[in-house]
Amino acid sequence: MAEEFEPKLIAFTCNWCSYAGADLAGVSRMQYPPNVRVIRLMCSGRVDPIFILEALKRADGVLVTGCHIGDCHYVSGNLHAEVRVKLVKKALEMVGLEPERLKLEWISASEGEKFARVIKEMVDQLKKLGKNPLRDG
Amino acid sequence: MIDKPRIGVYVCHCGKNIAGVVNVEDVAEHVRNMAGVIVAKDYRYVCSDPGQDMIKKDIRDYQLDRIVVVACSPRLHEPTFRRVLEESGLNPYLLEMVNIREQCSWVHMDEPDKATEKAKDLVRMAILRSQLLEPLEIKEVKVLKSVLIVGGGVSGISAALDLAEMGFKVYLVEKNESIGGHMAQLDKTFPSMDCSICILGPKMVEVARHPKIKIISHADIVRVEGYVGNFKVKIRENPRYVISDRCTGCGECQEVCPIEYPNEWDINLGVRKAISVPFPQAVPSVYRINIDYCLQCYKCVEACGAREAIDFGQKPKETELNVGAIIVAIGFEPYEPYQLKEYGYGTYQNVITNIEFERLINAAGPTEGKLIRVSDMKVPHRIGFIQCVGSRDERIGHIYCSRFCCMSAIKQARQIKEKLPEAEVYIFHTEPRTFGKGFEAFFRKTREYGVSVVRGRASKVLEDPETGNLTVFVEDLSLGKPVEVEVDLLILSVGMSPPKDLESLSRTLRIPRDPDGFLLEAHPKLRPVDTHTAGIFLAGACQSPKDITDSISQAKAAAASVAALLSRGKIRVESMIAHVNQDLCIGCGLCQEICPYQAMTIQNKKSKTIPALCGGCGTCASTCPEHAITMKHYTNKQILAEVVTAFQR
Amino acid sequence: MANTDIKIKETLRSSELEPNFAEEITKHPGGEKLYLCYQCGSCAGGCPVGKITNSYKPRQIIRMALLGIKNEVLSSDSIWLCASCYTCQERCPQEVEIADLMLAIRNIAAKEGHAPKAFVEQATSLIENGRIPKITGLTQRRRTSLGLPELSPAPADVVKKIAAITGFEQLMEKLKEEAKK
Amino acid sequence: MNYALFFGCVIPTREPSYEASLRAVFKELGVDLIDLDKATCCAPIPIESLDFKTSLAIAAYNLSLAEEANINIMTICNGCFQVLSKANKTLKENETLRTDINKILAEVGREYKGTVDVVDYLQVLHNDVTPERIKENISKSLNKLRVAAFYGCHVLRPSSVLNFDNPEHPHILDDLIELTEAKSVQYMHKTKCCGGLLRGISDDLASKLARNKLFNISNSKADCIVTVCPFCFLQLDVGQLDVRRRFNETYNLPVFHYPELLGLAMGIDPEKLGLKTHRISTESVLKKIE
Repeated sequence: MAEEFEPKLIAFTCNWCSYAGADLAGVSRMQYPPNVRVIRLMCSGRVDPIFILEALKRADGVLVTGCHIGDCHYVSGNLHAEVRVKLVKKALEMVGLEPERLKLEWISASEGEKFARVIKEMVDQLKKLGKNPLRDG
Repeated sequence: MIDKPRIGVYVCHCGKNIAGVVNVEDVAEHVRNMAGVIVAKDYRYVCSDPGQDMIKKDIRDYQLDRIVVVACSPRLHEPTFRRVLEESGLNPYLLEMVNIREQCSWVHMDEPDKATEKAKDLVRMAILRSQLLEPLEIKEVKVLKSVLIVGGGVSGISAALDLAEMGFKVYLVEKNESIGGHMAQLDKTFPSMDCSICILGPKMVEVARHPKIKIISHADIVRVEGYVGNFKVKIRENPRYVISDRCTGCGECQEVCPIEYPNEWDINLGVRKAISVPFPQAVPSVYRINIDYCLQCYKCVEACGAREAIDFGQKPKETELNVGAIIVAIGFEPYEPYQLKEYGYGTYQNVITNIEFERLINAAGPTEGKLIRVSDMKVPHRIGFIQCVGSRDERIGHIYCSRFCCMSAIKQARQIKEKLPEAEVYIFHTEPRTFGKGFEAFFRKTREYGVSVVRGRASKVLEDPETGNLTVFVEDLSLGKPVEVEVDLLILSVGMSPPKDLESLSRTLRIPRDPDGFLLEAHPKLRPVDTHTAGIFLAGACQSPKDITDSISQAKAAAASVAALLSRGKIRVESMIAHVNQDLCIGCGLCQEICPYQAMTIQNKKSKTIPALCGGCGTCASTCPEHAITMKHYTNKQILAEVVTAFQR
Repeated sequence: MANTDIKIKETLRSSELEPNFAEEITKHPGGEKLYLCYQCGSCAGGCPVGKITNSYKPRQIIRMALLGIKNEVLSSDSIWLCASCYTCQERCPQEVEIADLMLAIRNIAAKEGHAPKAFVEQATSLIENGRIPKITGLTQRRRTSLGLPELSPAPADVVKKIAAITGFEQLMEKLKEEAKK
Repeated sequence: MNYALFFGCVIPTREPSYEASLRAVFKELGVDLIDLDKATCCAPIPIESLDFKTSLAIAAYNLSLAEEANINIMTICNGCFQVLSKANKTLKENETLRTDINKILAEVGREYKGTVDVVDYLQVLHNDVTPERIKENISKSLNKLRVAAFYGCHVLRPSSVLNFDNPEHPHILDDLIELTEAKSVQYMHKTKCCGGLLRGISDDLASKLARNKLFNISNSKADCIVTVCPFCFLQLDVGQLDVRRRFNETYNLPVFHYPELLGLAMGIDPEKLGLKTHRISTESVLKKIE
């Protein structure tokens, strides 16, 4: 029998909220699937569409996380992230890729549980979607 | 510049925390032969002194110029290891940390093999990134030797006095008319049984008289800008309709004022005049007209006479303060137990809260210290306390222990026994928490008075509509029996809630809140008074429920932290800032438009960064249509190096 | 009911306890939050049944479940004395679903062959008639006298089929056998 | 305004006066009630006590009938209200259980989708028909009457599932009673259990609980009791005979289903409301309101 498909997930986190949320998930020993590689940025506003597109050449899904709206450490970076992710999603649809492969979530420093849940849910969803056809290797 | 980076990789066991799950030897082995890696070691505790010395020695012995520490969260130890690099003569930004504790060993405990594989990926990503790291310029700016303290309760007062004594200029901003906070409302404090206002009052006066402290009361924080050492804060003083500088606090206006309204400070049992101060010891001793109740009969204007302190035309006044640091000390709000329908607060007249009790038993309170119940003004002889009201209760989202209510009830029970020795007093508790210095002895003394301490959380309270008496239904856990206790007066020992305006203040200050809704400290153990925003500190119950002793301890700690920061005179500012490549910039101004710090200016049709203002978010870099902006330490190349390596095997 | 108290040994030894019992309960819908109980007694303090009998003490049943006193709890009549009024569940500060938790314990007890006759009879009637009470001549006469139509039988076949799939029918057979012993 | 009427099994078999009065009252108020022909018993707590899954599947079956008709379910029995509401919430929120239960339902040719809500008829009267409209239909003042409102457990608790009223200090039934101008009296332990579910398990305890309720209500000088649940009704009506036998206490407190009281205020003939079927004579009340 073939081995179960293990999706590859790249997550961009901001330093202040969502990376701290991931730390809290760790401190609280919340278990989630090891399919994710986290890339720490200072702000979700730093996420350039190029990063997402490059990530989608190598992974099955991309998760962008940041502070909740209104809570951004840099005031408004997450608002720009939101606009960009929406645009990239549209572009993905146009090239025929499932938009669900890209997800945006707001995770605060106190939401360790949410971080773990979001990773788990996304990995589950990627398992259903299967391998990203654009992915090399 | 050295052509090829020479990298040292250090994989930490963190005792068993990492090594218990991740095969650390395997991780080190995996990267040992990667291009640029000169040494790769695993070590029990890399953050320990010997661990740090090992890195320093390797930097010397192998001329390393990039260090990759594979250990815990950079949010914990990045400063530690940056210092190691600096002490070895390397630029601190040539460090890269990999977090395989919070992101591998602790979250994939049941999958050690996969955790190890993930750790290897993360380390390879970091090594690739580290090759592209560049030294950043370390810049220092002068810091302002002034401090803003938000909140004039006992925490704010303590911090203000300490800092003023050390010579710093202090602005103490208070939302209410007077400083003093909840402590000013209390009758006596535990475990010393001091008269609360008698020990706080002199401190309040000292604050008012101190040449280095400026009290700005009846005021709100509107906006906070800038950064550590150089904050700009906009304050709005709400109108009192009395000119502070002219009011002498004589009270002649109050005597002639015909209007009375319920005094919230006296739990609405007492009254105050439309022009008045909330309590006699109020600081500043400046009167206020409550315009909602004022008839505008102008009797007060007449009484004030030549002093001309009354000004009905007063408008909100905005001022800007420049301070080097901020201490947030806005305290708590007592939990309002309306939601716990089983106890009937708000429905049954003789069910009151512990805070209300403090005013009832206080000689300066609305009953002049005579303990009576509201329904019939009679002296109660059977009194009960229900504990954990609004604490340790998942239903209302308060999962925390409020830490003061057990001792408060034990103290109040004793006060009742001192006034009414014949009274029957019951405390219904989940489990008594008397952990502080002198608390257990105090509890023992209260038991000696004959207070009946019943282990069991009250399930229900019913009122007899005829008598106004209350029956408490509770299981006596020690007997395993349901018990019904009839009392004349019932006190709910309510816990602490985060203040309602904490949410908006946390946004203004950009400090996150914890899951309970209080402000989040930088580290629960190591940095309990710091926040993740440099230059902003916490004191008192706004960080988590605390009694007076703990609040003052934390206030003094916050004051010391502020002093340590500001007394240096200079401070390092953010080195991770945006840089505009002038050759590529087309001067479109998009970056200027989106920058939340006004850190971008257009000069000669080209954009430029103002380094002191740049916050370092990097949003401009990903917005620039010409890719002309480089976000230092988070460049496209550096980030893409990680993306490319993430799953490359 | 003759013997309603949960009889436990004078001294409890860990070797004689069944720590898996608590876990078994938490796997059952309604029992998930068992471990969160911090034994404050809010449940027992307001329990209307506990007030009139020594034989039902919800907090102590939870304590026994947590400690692993399995057989004594499951074979007791005490667990069937909960009137399912949900007062305890309303007031539990840890949101332990106590009334539902009692149902979970009863489900486990039933699988082990313990259940009161009255419930088994009601269940049997439900399987056979699609309703618990039976339609009698008196029922129909009273209905027609009030201008109501006669009551037609409920679709018992549906209930029977469901009961067969879930094993409920077999469970009732087993419980009836146990009762005979 | 229309609802799928879910009677359960106790009301049509043992308390037809409840059904008759409810139909009469709702007709006057202009609410269409659609009968669910293929409904079974809701599978209440005795069934849930023995096997959770069977109870859930039967409840889901009944919910699917209303889904097919595409209208919300209105219950008139506390037991049905609680069981169906709880099942609806569980199945809406728990995907695993929903899949499980739907596998069972497929065998009887049905599917649960989670598209309808369960409401109690008091909610319909209070929120949809509205007190104003009920008042317009009232022709006879019951202002001489002192009434003890008896909610029962399973409209109130668990409030996180039922979301009906303040679970410790409810008022909806009191409000509805006072529309008739009768006085709704306060009494001790108003929201406490009648003990109905202990019938057959321990008749002694069941009777003690009923007696406590009767004792507290009689202390409030009420002329009668108004219930919303058929089990509470049995406990207090027939149950008074049991209390007399066991404790030698006679209360003679007439018990009404709420639609019977409302029916009287709307001028409906007491015969038609079926008051004669009660075990405790309602004559004293009928005299008082003449």
